[in-house]
Amino acid sequence: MNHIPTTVSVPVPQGLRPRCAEATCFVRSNTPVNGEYRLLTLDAPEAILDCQPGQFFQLLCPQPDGEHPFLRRPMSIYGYDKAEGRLEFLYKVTGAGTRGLATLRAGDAFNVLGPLGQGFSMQDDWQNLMLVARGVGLATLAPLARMAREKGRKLTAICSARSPELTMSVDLFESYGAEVIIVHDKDGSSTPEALRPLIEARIAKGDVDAFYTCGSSRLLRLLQDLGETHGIPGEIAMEQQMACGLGMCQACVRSFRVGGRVIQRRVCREGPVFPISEAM
Amino acid sequence: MNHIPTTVSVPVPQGLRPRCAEATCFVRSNTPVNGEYRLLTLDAPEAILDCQPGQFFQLLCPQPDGEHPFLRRPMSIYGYDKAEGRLEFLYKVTGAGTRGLATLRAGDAFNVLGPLGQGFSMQDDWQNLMLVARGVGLATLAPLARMAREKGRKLTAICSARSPELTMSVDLFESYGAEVIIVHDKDGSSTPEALRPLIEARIAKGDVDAFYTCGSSRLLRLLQDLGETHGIPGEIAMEQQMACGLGMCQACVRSFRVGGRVIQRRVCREGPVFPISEAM
Amino acid sequence: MRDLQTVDLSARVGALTFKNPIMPASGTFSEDLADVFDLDVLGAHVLKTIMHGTRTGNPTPRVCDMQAGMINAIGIPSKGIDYFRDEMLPYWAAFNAPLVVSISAHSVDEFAQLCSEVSLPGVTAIEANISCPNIEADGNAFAMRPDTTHEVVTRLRAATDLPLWAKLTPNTGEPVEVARAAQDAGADALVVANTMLGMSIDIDTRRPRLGNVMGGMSGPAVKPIALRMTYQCARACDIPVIGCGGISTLEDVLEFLIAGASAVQVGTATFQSPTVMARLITELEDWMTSRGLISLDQIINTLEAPNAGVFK
Amino acid sequence: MRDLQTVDLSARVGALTFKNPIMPASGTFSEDLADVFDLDVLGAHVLKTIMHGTRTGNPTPRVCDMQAGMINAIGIPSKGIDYFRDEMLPYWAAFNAPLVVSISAHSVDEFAQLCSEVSLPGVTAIEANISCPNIEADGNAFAMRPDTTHEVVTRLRAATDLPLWAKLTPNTGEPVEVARAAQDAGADALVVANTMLGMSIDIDTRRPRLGNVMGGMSGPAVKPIALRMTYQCARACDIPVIGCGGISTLEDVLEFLIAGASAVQVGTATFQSPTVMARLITELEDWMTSRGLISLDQIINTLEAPNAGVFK
Ligand SMILES: Cc1cc2nc3c(=O)[nH]c(=O)nc-3n(C[C@H](O)[C@H](O)[C@H](O)COP(=O)(O)OP(=O)(O)OC[C@H]3O[C@@H](n4cnc5c(N)ncnc54)[C@H](O)[C@@H]3O)c2cc1C
Ligand SMILES: Cc1cc2nc3c(=O)[nH]c(=O)nc-3n(C[C@H](O)[C@H](O)[C@H](O)COP(=O)(O)OP(=O)(O)OC[C@H]3O[C@@H](n4cnc5c(N)ncnc54)[C@H](O)[C@@H]3O)c2cc1C
Ligand SMILES: Cc1cc2nc3c(=O)[nH]c(=O)nc-3n(C[C@H](O)[C@H](O)[C@H](O)COP(=O)(O)O)c2cc1C
Ligand SMILES: Cc1cc2nc3c(=O)[nH]c(=O)nc-3n(C[C@H](O)[C@H](O)[C@H](O)COP(=O)(O)O)c2cc1C
Ligand code: FES
Ligand code: FES
Repeated sequence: MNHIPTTVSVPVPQGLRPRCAEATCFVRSNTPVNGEYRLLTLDAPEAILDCQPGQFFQLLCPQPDGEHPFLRRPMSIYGYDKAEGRLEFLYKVTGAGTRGLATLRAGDAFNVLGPLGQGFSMQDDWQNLMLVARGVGLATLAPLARMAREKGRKLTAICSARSPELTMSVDLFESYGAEVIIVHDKDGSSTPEALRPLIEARIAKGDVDAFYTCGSSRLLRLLQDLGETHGIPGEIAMEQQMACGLGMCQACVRSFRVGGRVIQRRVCREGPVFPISEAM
Repeated sequence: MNHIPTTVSVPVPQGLRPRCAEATCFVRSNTPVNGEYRLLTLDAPEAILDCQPGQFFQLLCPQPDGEHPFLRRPMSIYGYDKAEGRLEFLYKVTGAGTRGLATLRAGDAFNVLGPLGQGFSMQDDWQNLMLVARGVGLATLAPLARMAREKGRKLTAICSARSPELTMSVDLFESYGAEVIIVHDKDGSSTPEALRPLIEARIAKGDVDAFYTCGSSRLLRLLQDLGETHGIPGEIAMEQQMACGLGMCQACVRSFRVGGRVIQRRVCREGPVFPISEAM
Repeated sequence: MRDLQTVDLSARVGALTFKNPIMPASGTFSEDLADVFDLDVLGAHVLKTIMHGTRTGNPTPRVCDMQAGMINAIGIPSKGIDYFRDEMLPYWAAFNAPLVVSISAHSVDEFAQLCSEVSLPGVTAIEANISCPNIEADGNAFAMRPDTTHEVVTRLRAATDLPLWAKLTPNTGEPVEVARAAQDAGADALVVANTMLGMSIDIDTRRPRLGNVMGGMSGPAVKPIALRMTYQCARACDIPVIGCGGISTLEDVLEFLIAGASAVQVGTATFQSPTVMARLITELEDWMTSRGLISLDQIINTLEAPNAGVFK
Repeated sequence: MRDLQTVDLSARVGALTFKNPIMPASGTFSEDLADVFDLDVLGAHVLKTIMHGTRTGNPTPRVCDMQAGMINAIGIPSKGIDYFRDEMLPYWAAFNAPLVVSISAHSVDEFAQLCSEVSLPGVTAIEANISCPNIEADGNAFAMRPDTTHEVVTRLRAATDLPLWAKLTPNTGEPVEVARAAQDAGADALVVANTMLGMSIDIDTRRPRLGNVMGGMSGPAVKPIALRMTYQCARACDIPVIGCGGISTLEDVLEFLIAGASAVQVGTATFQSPTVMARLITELEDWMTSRGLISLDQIINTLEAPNAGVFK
């Protein structure tokens, strides 16, 4: 693991309560969720727990045997609770960094940087929300469930997975009063072609004021199309390789279509949440 | 820590029982001995326990916080017991590698390479042995005590330290029947000037057939001088920065005076034990 | 007596004096870091290289990991000179820390013109990035050769009255000759050095890990290269050298100062720990205090090198 | 069908065929390793560079640590040509694995003479170390420039009928031009590459960590440099390239093969784990088996590089 002392306090501009900070957390638990996913629960200091759904942290991953992740790894906030001092990440083990995360054991110290980026908005006239998520995208969208409940919005969550056993977070969505629709690849219910009539039926009932999604470009295109046809706005959380996570290095740009022009924006700073209509 | 799988078995030349091998050991304990020294006790496989006093291992040190030892670190064998599967090192914490060693906790896996180099010899006519050691040199000379007892030799150990509290291994020497003489800096008894008459008195009594020493160049010069004057042979264990520890890289050479010429020898291969008369 | 004296961290780089020797490396610093600590603690502010017109930069992925470092092929996305003058300069001019503006261009003419255009009130020095390996194919930049270095620095020198720093590349085989050429052409200081050209492949997809195939290595892995060049350049030149490459700890800072650097730039380390520069300033002060040192002069260029004579 | 085929690890390097692509790097291998594993499992044996006369090598300390690598200034201690012919050659000739003899010299004449003298029965190929950064001050070696490379390789070519490999340096700013010069002068293969010049300082003593002040970096930290050069040279030349630099894992071996290497040399990794080369051979075979690959041709030079066109 890399050596980042966090005890030295550094001067912070007058009046600025750091919007984000490096902090040492301690692992409460780090448990498998299903085949490929794990849930990491941390004891985190208050200072970093003013989070918004859709924001992320940059995690300094321990080095697994024989591998040497160097850059921090971006992870969406899966859960957070300031009163309880709790911070959660749901992650899929895919490479060196996430293999390193999987080695964390209860009691280990762990350095995180955040919260970072712009979270989801929930505009006042977005009363009926529809969320369409797949795979690790659920980690990013899950905190919307609590936010919707707190703001008294109605939430429908379409959870997509390879097979029914692999859906995640269904209980979490339901515990916040969301209606959950499970679709999967085995019976073909997760294809854009199958989803379209399902969503259109809801739209027809006036049940959809806004979409939220994450990741999959097939879902993005479907929702862009439906959104344009029916005049429904929405937000998408996007991913890109990152170095700094703060906006300094310009590693994480993606292209967006804005007012007829293609422009580049930093996923870590202007995002990771963007209007569905502008995403490419 | 670096990733060195030791489970893959590699082809070994027909009939060659490896003289040295990489092996994963497990830490039994790793405890402070006095101020600066620690004793590391390992559970070690039989295959690496055909050791000779004076030989060493190359230790793959864990990375302490914020430091990155890369090369293995050479350490003399302080104790070994094939029947018990035990291997011991006595080390002084001086830099990144030894700070890494200090982080080892009971139960940790730990990769070592050895035994390496040429150990001490104890020729048949060396019946009365005198050992002069200081500081970490004691770690290297300590196993001579058992060897002397096993071979029925008489051993006098002059243990030198900054102050009487800092002498080490006295019990160990005494448990093998050695006579221990403690000298130290506080009362000036450890200077070459003070040691010379002490040793000469023993020589006069016919009590010294051979010297053993280690490290200090002041002691080396004293023993070279006494050895030459009185025709007493002896051996010294030497140190040098190493990379491979096996004889391949030629990092660890030192100069020796042999038959009027100055030649270079590899400490890891031709040594670390050399005739006192040839050392420079 | 010693107790009465306080540590003076100030660093002289030619005619300029900075309150301490720690500054960011170009491309690894922006106003966004002000969210993390008070940027006025820094010795200076060094901005991402700007070019004259607007540019997009390289295709993504733009960064990847390596053992003990990273490789980047950001390129130089730039919003151009107007944006710099109208938006960026006013923001940075509000700080007390002096502003160093990094510039680059594809041709000598464009470089000189940009240099004169950025020589504005509020700018303390100009860093000429004559070494970015991503601008031209295979890392070929002005700073690869003494002749091209001399030519471009001569023109830049004529284009500005501000202190002019030339940032060198470790990709050249002639670092000392290039450093001397920059000095002879009138550079006030050398920044040593930029990134080392490297590459990484994803064995599963068999694709390069960077959209641009090759990119510049930075971080601890390249530190010994930058330190060696700092030592070579400091010995070969009379103008000050600013060390840059893999600096992340106090020991690293001290290595570069001992080798002859007058100040240092910190890049990649900020990505691992955004507060690192602020910490290094505190740690340097504490270290000097604990050793009774009161001035950087007691550290800079103090290598004890008995055999150093065999090197140029 | 596939089940009936077995993996063929054999590696072609010009006219030579090795039973697998794994061989040691010069200077990191000797008969001493025979204590650890059966050296006949290796694709070839590559010896420490020898020079004509006897030489002591550099002052100690000759090695030091760095993050993810090491720096060495061993120099070329050599027992000379007679010792090689009388003592070493008989020992190595007894193995089945082919013998590659590395040679070096300070002048073209001496180099050519040594080359002809080592062209003995039992020697399979000659590796010309025209790149060792410790021989001449500041890393200047023949392989720093295309003209000096061309000159020395031409003379070596004339001095031997054995396959001739030229070992390049990463310290040059013109790796592709140097590679082409070696090819044009008649080299049969390129070894890419030797160590990168670096430096390290002990801040407590303020002394260089190496007796020679500077030394050559090797190990994982330099891997992206060697990989980049391997890719550049393999694209620019028709003769085979042998990758070398920081290789310690199967992934590293595959990266170099995908980038265009026909075989690889493993150096520093053997210091961390003396059995690593034997393991890599087994792991490569297992990996190919698990993916249904039967020949290295299915791996070598298979980089998918859509943007590669922009690079030389
Ligand atoms: C804003 C944001 C939020 C994310 N939230 C989550 C989450 O909640 N749960 C989760 O499992 N994953 C999430 N990801 C993806 C996660 O960052 C990657 O899976 C992770 O970085 C992979 O690292 P690795 O070392 O295990 O894999 P490797 O493939 O070895 O990574 C190599 C490099 O590529 C980068 N990289 C690889 N995949 C991605 C990716 N999809 N996005 C960005 N960089 C990538 C890594 O950071 C690393 O630098 C998120 C990504 C972003 C940008
Ligand atoms: C054959 C042999 C046996 C040894 N036995 C012991 C022992 O039993 N107990 C003990 O405490 N020490 C012993 N030493 C010394 C021990 O190897 C060093 O103290 C240790 O390598 C320091 O590593 P470090 O990273 O903590 O220190 P650092 O000073 O950070 O080491 C930097 C580099 O220098 C090398 N180095 C530093 N000091 C020495 C030294 N004295 N000899 C050789 N290399 C050195 C290190 O291996 C490393 O490569 C022995 C050395 C040798 C050669
Ligand atoms: C993401 C990134 C972007 C960079 N952009 C620039 C740049 O625009 N101009 C420049 O001169 N150097 C640039 N550099 C090089 C750094 O300024 C510095 O010279 C190099 O990274 C070595 O220092 P480090 O190891 O401390 O990062 C960049 C480096 C990184 C990592
Ligand atoms: C200790 C040491 C000695 C070396 N001696 C030689 C040498 O004599 N001749 C040579 O061509 N290369 C020599 N090299 C360079 C290696 O052959 C190799 O090119 C370099 O170390 C990069 O590979 P690696 O990272 O796998 O070690 C030496 C390297 C080391 C570490
Ligand atoms: S990751 Fe650095 S700008 Fe987004
Ligand atoms: S350490 Fe390599 S030869 Fe001794």
